[in-house]
Amino acid sequence: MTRVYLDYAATTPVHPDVAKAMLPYFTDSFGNPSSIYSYGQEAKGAVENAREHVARLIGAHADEIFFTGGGTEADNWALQGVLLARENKGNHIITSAIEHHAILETCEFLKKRGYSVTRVPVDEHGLVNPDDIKNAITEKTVLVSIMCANNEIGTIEPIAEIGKIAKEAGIYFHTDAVQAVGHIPVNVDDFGVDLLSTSAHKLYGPKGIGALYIRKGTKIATLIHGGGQEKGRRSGTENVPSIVGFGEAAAIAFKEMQDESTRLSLLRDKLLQGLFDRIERIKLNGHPVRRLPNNVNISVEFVEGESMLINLDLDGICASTGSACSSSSLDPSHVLMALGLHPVDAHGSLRFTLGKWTTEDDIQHVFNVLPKIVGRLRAMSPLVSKATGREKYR
Amino acid sequence: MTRVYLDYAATTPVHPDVAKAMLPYFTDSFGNPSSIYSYGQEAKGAVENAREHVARLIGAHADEIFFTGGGTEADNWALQGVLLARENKGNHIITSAIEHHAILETCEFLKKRGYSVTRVPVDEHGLVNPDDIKNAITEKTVLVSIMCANNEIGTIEPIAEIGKIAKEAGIYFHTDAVQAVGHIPVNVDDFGVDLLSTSAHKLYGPKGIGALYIRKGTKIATLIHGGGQEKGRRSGTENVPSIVGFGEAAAIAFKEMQDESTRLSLLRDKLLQGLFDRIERIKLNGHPVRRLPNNVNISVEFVEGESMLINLDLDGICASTGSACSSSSLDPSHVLMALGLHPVDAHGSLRFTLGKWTTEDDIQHVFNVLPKIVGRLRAMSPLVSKATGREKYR
Amino acid sequence: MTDVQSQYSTKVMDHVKNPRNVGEMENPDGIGHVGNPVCGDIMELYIKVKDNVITDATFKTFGCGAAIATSSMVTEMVKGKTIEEALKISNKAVTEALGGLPKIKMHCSVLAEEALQLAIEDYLKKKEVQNTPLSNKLSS
Amino acid sequence: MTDVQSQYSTKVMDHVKNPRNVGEMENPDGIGHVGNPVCGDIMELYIKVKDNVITDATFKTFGCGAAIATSSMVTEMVKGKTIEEALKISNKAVTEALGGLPKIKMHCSVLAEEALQLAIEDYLKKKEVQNTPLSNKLSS
Ligand SMILES: Cc1ncc(COP(=O)(O)O)c(C=O)c1O
Ligand SMILES: Cc1ncc(COP(=O)(O)O)c(C=O)c1O
Repeated sequence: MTRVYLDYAATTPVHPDVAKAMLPYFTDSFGNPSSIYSYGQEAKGAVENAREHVARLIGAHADEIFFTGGGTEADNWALQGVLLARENKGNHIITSAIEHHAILETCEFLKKRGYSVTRVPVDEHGLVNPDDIKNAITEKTVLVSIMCANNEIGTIEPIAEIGKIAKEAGIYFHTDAVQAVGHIPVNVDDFGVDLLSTSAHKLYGPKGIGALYIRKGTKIATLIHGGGQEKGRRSGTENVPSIVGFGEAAAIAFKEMQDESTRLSLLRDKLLQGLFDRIERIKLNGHPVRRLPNNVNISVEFVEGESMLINLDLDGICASTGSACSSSSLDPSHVLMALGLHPVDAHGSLRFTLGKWTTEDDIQHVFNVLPKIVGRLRAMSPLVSKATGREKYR
Repeated sequence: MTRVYLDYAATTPVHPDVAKAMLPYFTDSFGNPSSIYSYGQEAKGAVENAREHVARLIGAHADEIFFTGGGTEADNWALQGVLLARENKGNHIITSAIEHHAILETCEFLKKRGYSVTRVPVDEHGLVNPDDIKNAITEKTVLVSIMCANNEIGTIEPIAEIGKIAKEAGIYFHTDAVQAVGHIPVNVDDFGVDLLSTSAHKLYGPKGIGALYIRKGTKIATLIHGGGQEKGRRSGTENVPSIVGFGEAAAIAFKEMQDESTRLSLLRDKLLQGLFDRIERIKLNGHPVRRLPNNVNISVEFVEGESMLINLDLDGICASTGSACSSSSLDPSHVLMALGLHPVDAHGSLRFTLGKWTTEDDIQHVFNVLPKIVGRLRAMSPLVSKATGREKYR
Repeated sequence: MTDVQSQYSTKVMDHVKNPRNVGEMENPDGIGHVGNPVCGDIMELYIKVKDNVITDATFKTFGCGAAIATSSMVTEMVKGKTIEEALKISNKAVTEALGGLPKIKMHCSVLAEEALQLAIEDYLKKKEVQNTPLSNKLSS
Repeated sequence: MTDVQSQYSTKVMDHVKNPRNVGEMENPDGIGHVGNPVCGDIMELYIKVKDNVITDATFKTFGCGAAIATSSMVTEMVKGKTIEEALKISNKAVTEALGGLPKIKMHCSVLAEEALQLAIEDYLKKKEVQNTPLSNKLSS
């Protein structure tokens, strides 16, 4: 059975060229970059080269890029680090209702530590209103953190507008750009951000490596202390192969992003249109236009998401859902709930995220398979009364 | 020119079998372990398999192993996490003068945050005296952290004795076993540790992956918050290939450790003896017997370490030194200073650490090369008076 | 390093692929509704009873694979059982019959047990009403 | 992805491999000692002066590659220079002549400059003493 992977937002396969670039750094040029002999200096050169590539992709200087163990660590560092460094200035952070758990859970932790957190709401398409940010600012506010693009619904936030507001107020601005970098244009100066998180495994790089962009002069405490790597700001022996892989992935993205995003947008729209043509009573989640080029998120009425996923998997298709049943929590996706969806629709959500190796055939396979699955599951659903054909439990 | 790598304590090359085990997880079985479809579950299975291997190597249960982004993160987590979780119980931590920077700098950070830190001294061989730990315990003490084996001088600490003392006092005990695991027998129960840090790149696994062992029931706060991976205790998309690599490295170490450590001890002693036979006025640093099987650390009188390293590198030999000049700080190794070495001897230290691919020929190459280098540099050294042949500046 | 772990057992997957006894029942003797839209699992279980023996059982379920499989399995298990026997069917028995469930899915098996209990209660209540003289019905 | 960065320039490495003018000088006209054992760099610089021109310079150095290379380079640069010219040799000039040094090694180039200055001072002091009439020497 051919596998059709449509969950690129969860993680991407490593690009073959990226894997090839990484390989020598495991067994041959394996030196520790902190060592002064040539083995070590070779590794150091490769790390600095990668830093340039990552910097270029987001319009930053190489010395503003600090490698981390992933996007989650970058998010944690940004939030915990700024709030610690700005302790004397204030204790308030503003974020949104639809951030990734890496931001939300760090905020929960900070709340327990006595910090205060405002989560601004989003509209029915998942957009943050910059005015809400403006209004939430108090004299205790030290950081605004709003994601660049949402991982579930693909909505792209008005980062540049929020950047202006933060700048005027003299408040640091962080964006979680894990889903955006390499997929849509990201420029730290255009955005007006002081801090930006990114993660390699969302752009065909390896897992377990990310970076925090820190604008020169930004005050931020260290999260991981030790041997003084990354200019003393993030210690730990440099993960050379993964950093090299991240650099190569960034270089490829820099070259291919524009064409690829055009290609994907067309495929995305084709998939969406085809689903609407073939399945009744589905709804698009997220913004109709301000949306990642690869994201399709729909709610299929009367049917639970995980049961669709399992059936899709049986037909070789990998997708994702915001249903509670697919996660370890019992609540449906906080993102979908923040859009104002009825819980049943949140549980009935299905996310397809496309990528470099997605073809028209893959889309066609979804068309062949999903309508039947939905038909079977709807026949089984207690949410539609057989007698009346009408929905129940709302 | 053949390269002779004698810096295995800095980092090891990835074992070819480890690289082979990792490879499929980059491009083929690349799924996110949190996903429920088969791609994801494949990855999850591989992660759990690796967890078993790491657990077995240290005599722990798999569900007490939590993967991190390296040894440094594990150390930071252990210290920051326990002190936070035990805030109401006390604010005092006991550690030693010769810990790795990952511990020392985390302690410095904690000190700035109002915690109190006692650093017990070591004797001239680098041994911690368990009585010093006992005497340092106050009613505010919540954690003892003593490394298992030192990375510079290879001294193996009396962990089991310290474990007993900590247990009697009802205080958590952490050991940084980054240099020990896979090289000497490590067993969490024999040691009586509640927490233990390890890092894959010291035992032929990849860089950027480590683990913290947390004994069941141990109270520890989370350092990196987010999507709830690693049972909610260390978030971030699992670094599947690296975890798999760590597991494979642990499996190999479990099998080969005993034979390999015997082989290395013999080579180590041969190297040491040969150096003493060929070069005058050198001293062994660290313990003569309680010592990692692969560690040779000497001080070469009158000669600075970095200049030896560079000359060794020109002859294809990779080694290490505790001289300030090889690092970004201006102070010589805190470890060597803690032994009571004169600064000149600390600056004149040279560390050779042997490993899986070290041969008799490699040792012979050092014998051919080092005496000449030392001769040349001593001729250049202002520390020996040409007139009197005696040393100056002491 | 190549053990492939599937979240669900093959038994579970079999019931997900081919759920038994799906559908609403015409004139059931007992119906059990459980779950609610917020937590994402809703089950309806229908039984037909003759001479104290459950002769047929069907279900409708909105929920994950585990919810579907446990619904399907419980309807299979219950058929041919007396009311007393059926009341003894525990969630443990259902999951065991399915070859186990992932830990985080155990709550689904509770739902199936509950749905069955409620369907039987519903049946018993209806029967009681039927068997009660008209005078009693009016006074109660 | 394959740029190999070496910590030291080829010029530096050349001087490390083949340091020029190594050794103690017999009857030098000036000696400069700098550094101390704690920070790990110690230099001695010897000069010979004739008619206000430095005719020879040698050094002994305990220190890293950068310390050795700057010592070696400064002895090369100083030969044939007048005292006044020699005093103008800055650490910047020395590092530039070496094709640059890593940032964390810049302090080594300062040591070389200092050693040279001290050697010249030593020479000037000795010369002054020589040129001073005996009566002055006794009274000072
Ligand atoms: C928006 C967003 N932020 C943060 C993360 C966390 O990144 P990582 O998986 O590298 O820890 C992810 C993905 O998991 C994400 O989609
Ligand atoms: C004793 C010790 N602790 C901690 C570390 C840090 O581990 P890592 O390099 O994986 O961050 C090292 C090595 O660098 C070490 O030798």
